[in-house]
Amino acid sequence: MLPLPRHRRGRSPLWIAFIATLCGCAGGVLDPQGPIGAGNRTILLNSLAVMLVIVIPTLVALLLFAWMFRASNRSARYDPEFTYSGRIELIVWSIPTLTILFLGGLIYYGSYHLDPRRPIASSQPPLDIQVVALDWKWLFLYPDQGVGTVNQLVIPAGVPVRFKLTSASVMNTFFVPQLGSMVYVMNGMQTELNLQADREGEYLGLSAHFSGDGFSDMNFRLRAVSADAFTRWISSLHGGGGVLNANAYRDLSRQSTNAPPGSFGHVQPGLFDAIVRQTLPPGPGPAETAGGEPQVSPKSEFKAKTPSPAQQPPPKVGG
Amino acid sequence: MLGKLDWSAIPFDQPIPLGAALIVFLAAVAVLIWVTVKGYWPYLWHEWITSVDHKRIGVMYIVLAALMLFRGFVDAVMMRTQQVLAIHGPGYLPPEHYDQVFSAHGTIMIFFAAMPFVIGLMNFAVPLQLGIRDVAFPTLNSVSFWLTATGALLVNISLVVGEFARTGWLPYAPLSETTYSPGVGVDYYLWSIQISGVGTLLTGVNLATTILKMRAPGMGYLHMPMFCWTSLASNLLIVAAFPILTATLAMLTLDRYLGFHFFTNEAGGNQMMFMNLIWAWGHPEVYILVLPAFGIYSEIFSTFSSKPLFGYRSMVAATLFICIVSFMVWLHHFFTMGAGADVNAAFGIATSVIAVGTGVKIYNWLFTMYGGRVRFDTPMLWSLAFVTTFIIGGMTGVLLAVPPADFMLHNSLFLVAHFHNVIISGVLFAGFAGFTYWFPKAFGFRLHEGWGKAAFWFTLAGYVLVFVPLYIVGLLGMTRRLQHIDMDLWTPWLIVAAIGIAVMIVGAACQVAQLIVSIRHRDELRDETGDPWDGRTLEWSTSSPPPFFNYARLPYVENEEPYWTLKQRALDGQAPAEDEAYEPVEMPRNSPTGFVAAFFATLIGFALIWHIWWLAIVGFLGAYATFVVFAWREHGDYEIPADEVERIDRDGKAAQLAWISRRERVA
Amino acid sequence: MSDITAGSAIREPYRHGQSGAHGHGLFPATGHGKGGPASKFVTVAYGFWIFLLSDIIMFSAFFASFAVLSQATAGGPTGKELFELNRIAAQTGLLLTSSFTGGLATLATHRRSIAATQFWLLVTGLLGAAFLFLEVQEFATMAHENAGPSRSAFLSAFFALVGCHGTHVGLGLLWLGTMMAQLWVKGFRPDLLRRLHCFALFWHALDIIWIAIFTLVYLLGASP
Amino acid sequence: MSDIESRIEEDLDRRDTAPGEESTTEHELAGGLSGYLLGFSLAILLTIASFLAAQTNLIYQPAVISALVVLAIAQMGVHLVFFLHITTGPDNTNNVLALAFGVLIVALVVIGSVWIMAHLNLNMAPMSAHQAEMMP
Ligand code: HEA
Ligand code: HEA
Ligand code: CUA
Ligand SMILES: [Cu+2]
Repeated sequence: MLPLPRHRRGRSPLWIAFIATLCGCAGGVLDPQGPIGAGNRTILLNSLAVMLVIVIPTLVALLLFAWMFRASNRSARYDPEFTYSGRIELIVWSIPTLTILFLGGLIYYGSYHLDPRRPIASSQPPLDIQVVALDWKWLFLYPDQGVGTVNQLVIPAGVPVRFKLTSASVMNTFFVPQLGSMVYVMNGMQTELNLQADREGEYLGLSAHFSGDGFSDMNFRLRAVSADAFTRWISSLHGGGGVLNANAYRDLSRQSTNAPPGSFGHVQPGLFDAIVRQTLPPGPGPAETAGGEPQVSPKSEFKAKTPSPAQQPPPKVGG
Repeated sequence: MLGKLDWSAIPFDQPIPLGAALIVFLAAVAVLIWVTVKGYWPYLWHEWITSVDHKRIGVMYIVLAALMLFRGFVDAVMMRTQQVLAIHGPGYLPPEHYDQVFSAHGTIMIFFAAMPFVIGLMNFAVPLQLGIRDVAFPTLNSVSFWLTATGALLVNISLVVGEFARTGWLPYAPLSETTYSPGVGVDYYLWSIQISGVGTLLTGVNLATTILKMRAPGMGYLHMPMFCWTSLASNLLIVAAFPILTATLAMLTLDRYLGFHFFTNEAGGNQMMFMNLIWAWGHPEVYILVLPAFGIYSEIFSTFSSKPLFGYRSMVAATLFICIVSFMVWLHHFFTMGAGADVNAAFGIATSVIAVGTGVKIYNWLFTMYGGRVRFDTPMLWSLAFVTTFIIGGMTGVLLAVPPADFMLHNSLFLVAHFHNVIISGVLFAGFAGFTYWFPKAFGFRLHEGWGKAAFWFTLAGYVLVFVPLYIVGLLGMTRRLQHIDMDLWTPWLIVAAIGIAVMIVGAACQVAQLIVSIRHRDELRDETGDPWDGRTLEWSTSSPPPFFNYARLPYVENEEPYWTLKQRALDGQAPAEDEAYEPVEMPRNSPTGFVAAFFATLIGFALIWHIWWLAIVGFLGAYATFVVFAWREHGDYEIPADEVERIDRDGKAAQLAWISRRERVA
Repeated sequence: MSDITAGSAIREPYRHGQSGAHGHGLFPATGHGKGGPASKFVTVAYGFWIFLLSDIIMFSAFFASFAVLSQATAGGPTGKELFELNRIAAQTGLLLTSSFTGGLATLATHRRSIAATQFWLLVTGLLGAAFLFLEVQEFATMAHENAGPSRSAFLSAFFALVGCHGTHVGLGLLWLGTMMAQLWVKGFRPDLLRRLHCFALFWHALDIIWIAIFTLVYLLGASP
Repeated sequence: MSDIESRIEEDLDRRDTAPGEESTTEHELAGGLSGYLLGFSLAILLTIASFLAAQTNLIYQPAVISALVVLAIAQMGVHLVFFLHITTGPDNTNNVLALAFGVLIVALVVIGSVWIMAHLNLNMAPMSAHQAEMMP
């Protein structure tokens, strides 16, 4: 469904580029395209390096000892009395402790500086986007622009984005691997996430938390575009039809799979808050879709990839 | 009359699950017919089903674990093949089946393969190592086993009648609430886990009491073999953690059955509380699994290095350290829920601290080999593979414990790779190692080394081939539980993983071959000595298989390696003390209580799943009656006269004593 | 550390015979020392003690849920509106007294007096039944006032927590009745003595849980 | 096992009391009828104190919770000592250790959950209507 994200190496240092090609992680979390992802990656690689410093010698010693003291090696000293050494015990407890002490610092500062709620420092004012996870698609609302999209997310590159997120049914996780941190979305609750794309490009976004049968298609495309292109895109949406009001939302919140990208030129103000505060009730689940009868056994009526017209978002596709 | 149950519950329109279920069903029927024709029922009933002998129960646990391992393995193969066949396509398992497959795989592997495997090994070996005759509560032990078997049975019934949960191995609310999962799948999950959970809890009580209160004379705490220490820690964790699981699942059950609102979207329910509680159990659970495994490895490292365990006291300390700290880290499973920096940092640090305790263990094993004479028999191979790969898995675990890193890797295949990396090397390999190690003790003959080594190498290779690619696709942003895949970036790695699973199949086949070949050639593989590995702890001092009372006289213990000491004395020319008079031995009677109680538990579970209320009541009455009958019985114990004890003991010991005196001559 | 060489002359390994299931070697059995397996009485009581602790941990999960959900009334009635402290005081009195009479039954058992034991067990059971009756009455009233467990998460947590305690009391009564019948038929057998002891532990432990319930749920819930 | 035997058994176990068993020295505070009576009266007193603390204005209202918690803990202690006979004697070590482990886990689960959930709720509560109006 998704085209391959274009691979951009940009200004990332050469060695990262090298590792990236080596194990093919271009496009993953080790190839971040924004400050949050970069911070996460640095912490990941730091921790890995620190641990490797003691893990590699441990592995070597392990195999070495096993080989050296193999029973067939008669030249090795047999010393069954060697069962305790205060000095070794000291080392054995202290080296991991010291490693963890350092790691603890990393964890502590990392947790504060990369807390998803922490605003990204920038000269640009942040763009607000509201995210609603539906069964099984993503609804994005641009409160200041008054537009909304389904399964596609367009943001201006270089501008921090402040997401407010919720779910209209079960738990999901909003995740754009190349931009960094993910966060849970839950009905009746509102989480917060700050991300930024440094460069223009097209990135994969997905739900990282299993949410039911349509989960595998709960992907979306995130396009980071220039500020101009973003403005143009918004106005192109304004021109288009689809209005998202409570009624349209109710249709949208029914279960459907593999929903194509769509958009709404006008979104009723306050929709997001109504969802969070449950004034708009949570998604109905399969009860309605399956004719109200509780299923006892899974039936094959699940039609992958052919949502009925009623369940599709309005077909207007912008940009 | 039959609640929700009718013909539509049986998936006639779906050939794959129905076919699979049919095969399993026919195989079961075939086995039953075979047993009947051969007239084995009386033997099975008297010697196994009603047995309260901890060794027999341990063996039955392991048989159950092996069967469920097979089932879980088939699920794993289905998942790995589905994911390569479903690249840009639907594959062969539609989502509603695929979702059941991974849920069943996780559930079965954790609750019905790994748990019974370690519990079985503890059951078999702990009383022997403690130098006693049975566990504290033998009949309760049988009840525990049969309740676990009931849980496993219910999960497998869901193959044919109805469906299994489609919510993952931990049924996160609100997906698992009636609104979003109206079928019986989650109910199957709830009742099978609840029933087997009672069994597990009782095992925990039983073994913890056994270890704390019933050791051979002289065996102070610091003379207990390492496996007993880790078993103690593990059982204390069971006692402390399983009630939380029981409570949490009870809340979900109330939501589903009686319209409560613990975790629903409506009426103020709080779904975060479900995750919080389930992980307050779930994290200790993984240490429940891995701690006994650490004990097994400790025994094996010491035995096969011909050296006492290095840093015994340090190991004990590390075990208790892990036991306590494992209760302070559960939030690391939901760093990404947004509890904020304070909470994340606190739990992140607490989590990584566990690495210290684990590291100490690793280093002590390492130094156990140092200065030893390392023999590479199969158990030792599993152990070496364990340490090397577990270090990697542990390291990726610590990476996940760093919240900012977890923000990118949570629920990714990197996580899946982490936990298979620790659980397969930590628990599964320990199971295989312990199985090979204690098999001769249980049956009196060894397993075939050649097939064992083949199984080892194929399994190890397959394991690396499956899970290294999963680390990589995880870093490439692939999440878990995907039924189909549209990213070309991931394709090559998924293909490698599929090759890996093929190699693993060969490994599993070798495992089965090993068992068959060994049984066929049992006479050549016979072990008369009771001590095939030159062991050090008490279990090797009795004959193989041990008499049902284990020890004619309880041994006197004065250090951690009583049997080694005994052998050394023999070498020094001190003959084993010639006997004081034998005394009569009192042993618990066999009892069908466990089996009958489990029968009623099965009725209760099935009835509640399908809302057949009258049957549930019948089940409860039956269970109550069973316990009353048990409480009423006149004699729980019977006495074996001294001369009978003497005869059995001398028969068993003859070969062994001959062997010891042969060693004496050689020395 | 192993002492392979140390103390070899002290004792040879197979010294202790053990007769019967009583578990006494030459040393008094101490379980936590080196004396060999503890007696069955100690083992059973200790096992039950561990089981009780696990039960208390189960309650702690319900308490945690209650603490978290106590504000989630979803517009429904609050504890302040629902709880009648007089009833709770009566229930507390009944349960406390039954704990005391349970203790008297234990003392009677020590004297091996069947009649006294039966009497005090009966009193204990009746007091427990009265407690349960008041609780069921409370539940029924609440359900009648549209304040049943499906009204709000707060009420779900309340009913589950208090109901779980009530279920324990109910099962305790069933157990008690069964044991009284057995005592009637069989007299003081060692296994029954052990079970009576376990029951006493169980009953007192339920009291401890009730203390937490009436403090945290009722008194705090009803205070402003 | 006969009656006498089981008494002997009780005797022999002197160094290792079963939980709930009365202290072997009958004159100790917690033993015998007087022990139960004392425990019972203490429990009643503490219960009355709890109800008074909650229902009257004797105690500064916001601090009532701490009074109640202290009284509850005290009463649990009374039950443990006088009814369950868990004391600090050397023969009771194992029982007390088990209890300590249990209490530790209970504390971790309850305090941990409440702490975590408080943070989660704080961070995620939907904006109140008032806050929403304040938004630009
Ligand atoms: C103890 C736990 C355990 C074990 C052992 C395994 C073993 C394996 N698991 Fe498991 N797995 C889980 C626990 C476990 N798993 C859990 C909890 C989940 C999450 C579920 C969820 O998403 O909710 C999961 C999910 C999971 C996934 C889903 C990933 C996703 O979400 O996309 C996959 C995919 O490949 C997988 C693969 C495997 C494989 C290939 C093995 C193999 O290593 C299996 C190897 C098995 C053998 C080699 C045994 C063969 C031997 C015999 C049959 C004979 C035995 C005989 C004698 C002893 C005599 N696992
Ligand atoms: C037997 C099972 C087992 C074991 C032993 C472990 C061990 C560890 N696990 Fe794992 N874990 C699981 C089973 C297990 N885990 C499962 C099943 C899940 C997922 C469930 C699900 O979501 O479905 C999971 C998930 C999981 C997560 C959640 C990730 C997420 O959901 O996003 C985290 C995060 O912190 C984690 C961390 C750890 C750590 C730090 C250890 C540590 O104990 C590891 C310690 C070991 C070492 C570190 C190696 C040896 C040490 C040295 C050589 C010393 C020197 C090293 C250092 C100082 C670093 N695990
Ligand atoms: Cu770079 Cu993997
Ligand atoms: Cu964990």
